[in-house]
Amino acid sequence: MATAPDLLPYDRIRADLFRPLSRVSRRYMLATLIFFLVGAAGLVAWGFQLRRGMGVTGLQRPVFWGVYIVDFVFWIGISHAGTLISAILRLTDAAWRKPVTRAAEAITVFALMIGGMFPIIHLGRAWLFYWLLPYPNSRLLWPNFRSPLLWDLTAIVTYVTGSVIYLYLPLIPDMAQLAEHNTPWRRRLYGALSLGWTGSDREWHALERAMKLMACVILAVAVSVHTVVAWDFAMALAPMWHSTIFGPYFVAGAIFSGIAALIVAMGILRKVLHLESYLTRRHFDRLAKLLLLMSLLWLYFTMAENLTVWYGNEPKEMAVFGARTRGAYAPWFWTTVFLNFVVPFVLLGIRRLRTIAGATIASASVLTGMWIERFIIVVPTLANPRLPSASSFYRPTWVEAAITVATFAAMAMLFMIFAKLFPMIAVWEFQPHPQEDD
Amino acid sequence: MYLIAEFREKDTVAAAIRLLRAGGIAPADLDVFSEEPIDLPRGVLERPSRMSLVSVSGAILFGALATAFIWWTQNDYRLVTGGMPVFSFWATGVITFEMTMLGAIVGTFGWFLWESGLLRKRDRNAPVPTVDPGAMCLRVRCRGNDIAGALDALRRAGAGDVQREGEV
Amino acid sequence: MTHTQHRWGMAIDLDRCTGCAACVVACHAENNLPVSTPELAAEGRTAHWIRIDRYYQGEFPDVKVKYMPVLCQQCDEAPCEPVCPVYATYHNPEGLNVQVYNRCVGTFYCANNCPYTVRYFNWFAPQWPEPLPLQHNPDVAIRPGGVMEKCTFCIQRIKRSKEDAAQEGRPLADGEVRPACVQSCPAEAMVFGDLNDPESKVSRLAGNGRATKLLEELGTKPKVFYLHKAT
Amino acid sequence: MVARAAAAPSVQPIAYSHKQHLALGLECLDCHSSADTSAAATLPSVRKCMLCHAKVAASNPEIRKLAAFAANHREIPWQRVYGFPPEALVKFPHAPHVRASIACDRCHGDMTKATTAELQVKHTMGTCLGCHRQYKATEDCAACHY
Repeated sequence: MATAPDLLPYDRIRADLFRPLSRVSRRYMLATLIFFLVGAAGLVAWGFQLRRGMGVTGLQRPVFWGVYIVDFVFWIGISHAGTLISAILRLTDAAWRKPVTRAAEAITVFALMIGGMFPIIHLGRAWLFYWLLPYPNSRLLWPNFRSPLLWDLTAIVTYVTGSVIYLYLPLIPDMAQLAEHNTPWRRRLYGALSLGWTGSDREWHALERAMKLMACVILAVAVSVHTVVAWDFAMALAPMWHSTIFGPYFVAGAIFSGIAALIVAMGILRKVLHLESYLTRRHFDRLAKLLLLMSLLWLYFTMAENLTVWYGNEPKEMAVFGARTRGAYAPWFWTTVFLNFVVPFVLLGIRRLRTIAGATIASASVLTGMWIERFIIVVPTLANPRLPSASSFYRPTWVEAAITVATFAAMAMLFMIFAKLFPMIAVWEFQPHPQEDD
Repeated sequence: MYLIAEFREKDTVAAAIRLLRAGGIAPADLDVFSEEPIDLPRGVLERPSRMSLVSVSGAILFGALATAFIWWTQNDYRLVTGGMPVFSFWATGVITFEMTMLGAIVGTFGWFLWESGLLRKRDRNAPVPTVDPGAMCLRVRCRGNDIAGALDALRRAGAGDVQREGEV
Repeated sequence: MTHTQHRWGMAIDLDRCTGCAACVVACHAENNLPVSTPELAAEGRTAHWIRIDRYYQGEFPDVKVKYMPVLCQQCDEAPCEPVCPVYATYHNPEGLNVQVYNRCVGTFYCANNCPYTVRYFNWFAPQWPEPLPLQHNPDVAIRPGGVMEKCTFCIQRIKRSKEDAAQEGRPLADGEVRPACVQSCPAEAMVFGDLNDPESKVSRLAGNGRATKLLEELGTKPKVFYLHKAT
Repeated sequence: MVARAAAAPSVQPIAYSHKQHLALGLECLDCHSSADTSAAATLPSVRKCMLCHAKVAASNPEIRKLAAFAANHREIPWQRVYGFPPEALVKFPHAPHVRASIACDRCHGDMTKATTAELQVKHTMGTCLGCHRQYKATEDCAACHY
């Protein structure tokens, strides 16, 4: 199969990967502007919600958590694209990872920035969100560290810090190169960001060592972050939330949707930035196999979660189980199974269909499926509380829809701006010498 | 003064460094510049690193501080909890863990900046060679009476082009 | 004056409850609960700190209905308390499960974790049509939009009674504190009092063989006792 | 808002001087007569003022304003200086504090030097809690917020 990148001359790699940075086409501007406007519309919707109150959402007693929390879990899940995949592949020295990692790490940072906003969007009094931070005050009141929401806060702060550094470190040598020949403002930007990198062996040693350590740490953090997100639910006494399986289940789901997001992003980058000789069928094939594995793992966890509840036949849990599989939310549940298992299993399991297009379609299907899966986890439990007289049904409103759509646009916009500022593939990691083989 | 020699092959650099060190030049006076990381064989130019130690120390420090902070804040303004503990390690263990990891991250990153020399005061006068893609440059800092020996060593190892920079 | 630490509790005799909802109305009036419109009610925007749950037995026309007034159970080990990130809900020394509106940022977590679903949210800034604002109880806060609220066991009445007793320099008598629901119950199905006082009426009812607690198996240790129907 | 409006001494309808009355030997409770028995300290009715001022200093232009209010059977529209707006969600009862022998000046400043009512001590939650801690009074949130 294509081992083209290893044989490409160094000059050409540099030219190919730096080229997208220097040209801004009309179509790029238009697309960015559209994404910006959609994102801005979401901000307007949020402003409306802040002004009128949370009543503009479809939330109602007892469904106090809805689309916003679904979005939160979804985006935090997407953020696992980067760190987990790039860290695992880095630690196992899989050489094929090289053109994939930068995109993955960028997805992580942006998905975290977006996902981290949702707990604030979801607050009844969002302007007081800083009360969750431990800062000295005249009331001598500190936050309650026993609350899983505080766990979330610290986990996400750690994860954002870690993944920004993890994205930044391997960017330094690239930025040092970019600072050499460039327009004045870019030279100043890259010069400042690369901290005067000279390419000495001391710097390389420190960088490689730091990346190894960071990969280990970030792996542990990534697993813990999504476990904590799962524990937001599992720590509650609610039927079908209070489950020991939620931690690993959510981590697996996060990796699942993370890989899917990465494949979709790569599919788009490959076309738009003309990286056909860097992001080859081989990369898609390997990631597709990983996605297939995660799809099977997802099915396993979903079975384990639901079968134990059904067999145990505990009335309060069966109310939720019934709502999921036979009742009001059943269409969504079975759609999830179709999108998360049937589609990827067929497209990725059959070798002839496991093409670049096939992998991208399967990934888009998984992304949709995983969003709905989070909805299926969050809502039916709340809609069927322990005292049945309080049961209810949740229907999101246009405000929630607008904000959700806006975050997807924001993600696209951030990613596009990033692609114009930094090379999407780590240039220095491509060793043009043929002695390197995988 | 500095001598800068350009090499094309990893092995020749390694050979040059061996010869220079045999000639009495300390590893601290040697720098290899390249556009991608190069792995020299063991024992050629080892740079001892304390990054793992700093990382672990940072982790322990942050974790301990976080736990102490939680203990203090929960006890400073005691609220009645109706039978549940005021301070519970298991209920705040996640925070301890996350802060431990943050300590490792901060320690690693800080030590990276220090050890790589990016933040440290460097010798601003030291010349930085412009490296062609795929090439390597060896920079040797040497004093008056070492220059001749170093030049000879570089030539013998197979350096293409040796430049002199800076005052003697 | 000796300071006695109270531990407030309530007993509800389901044999006496007729489901008349006088307690619900009284609670609305006492605690400045906003009134709703049919449209808002359809969207689930109503709030009642006490509600009447109805359980039906049998097939029509041979149906038996069981009424059960459900209010905040003031759990000793309340699941809502540890999950609040800002300590807006906590236990007070008299065993009340307190909701501090000032501190609440509206994470909804307490409401999710309440197995009794008795926490209510202010979806909008509350509004009353004229002239209803004139009948607001000055002893009870008007909650702003965006905060959680729930039954307080009429803490303002507890305070008032304790204050009166302190002014007169005498201990608080059993039955002196009467929350609005207890006061308004025509069947006298509800009894409120101090569980720390073994002689109080509520303590004796709590020790009654008919006394059970709602969802007791969850280990939340509620302080509301339901006296079941003698069948 | 209330506090800021009242901060300027001139807004009071009558230039009442606390200093002058206290120097004559009057006590706080003589006029704010409910402070030891109820939540509100209360302001005296115009009739109470007139008990003395029917005779005392009747020719003073400020006292003439007072007499005019009394003659029209109208209360004096004093501007409130202390107190919490409803959105502060705080309940402050005077009586327990008087019972605990907390001097009035602890919260209201030295009124023997004050002329017209003015906000002298700013009340924040820190102020309240500092004192409650010092006197080992309750630090229960629900003591004031309900």
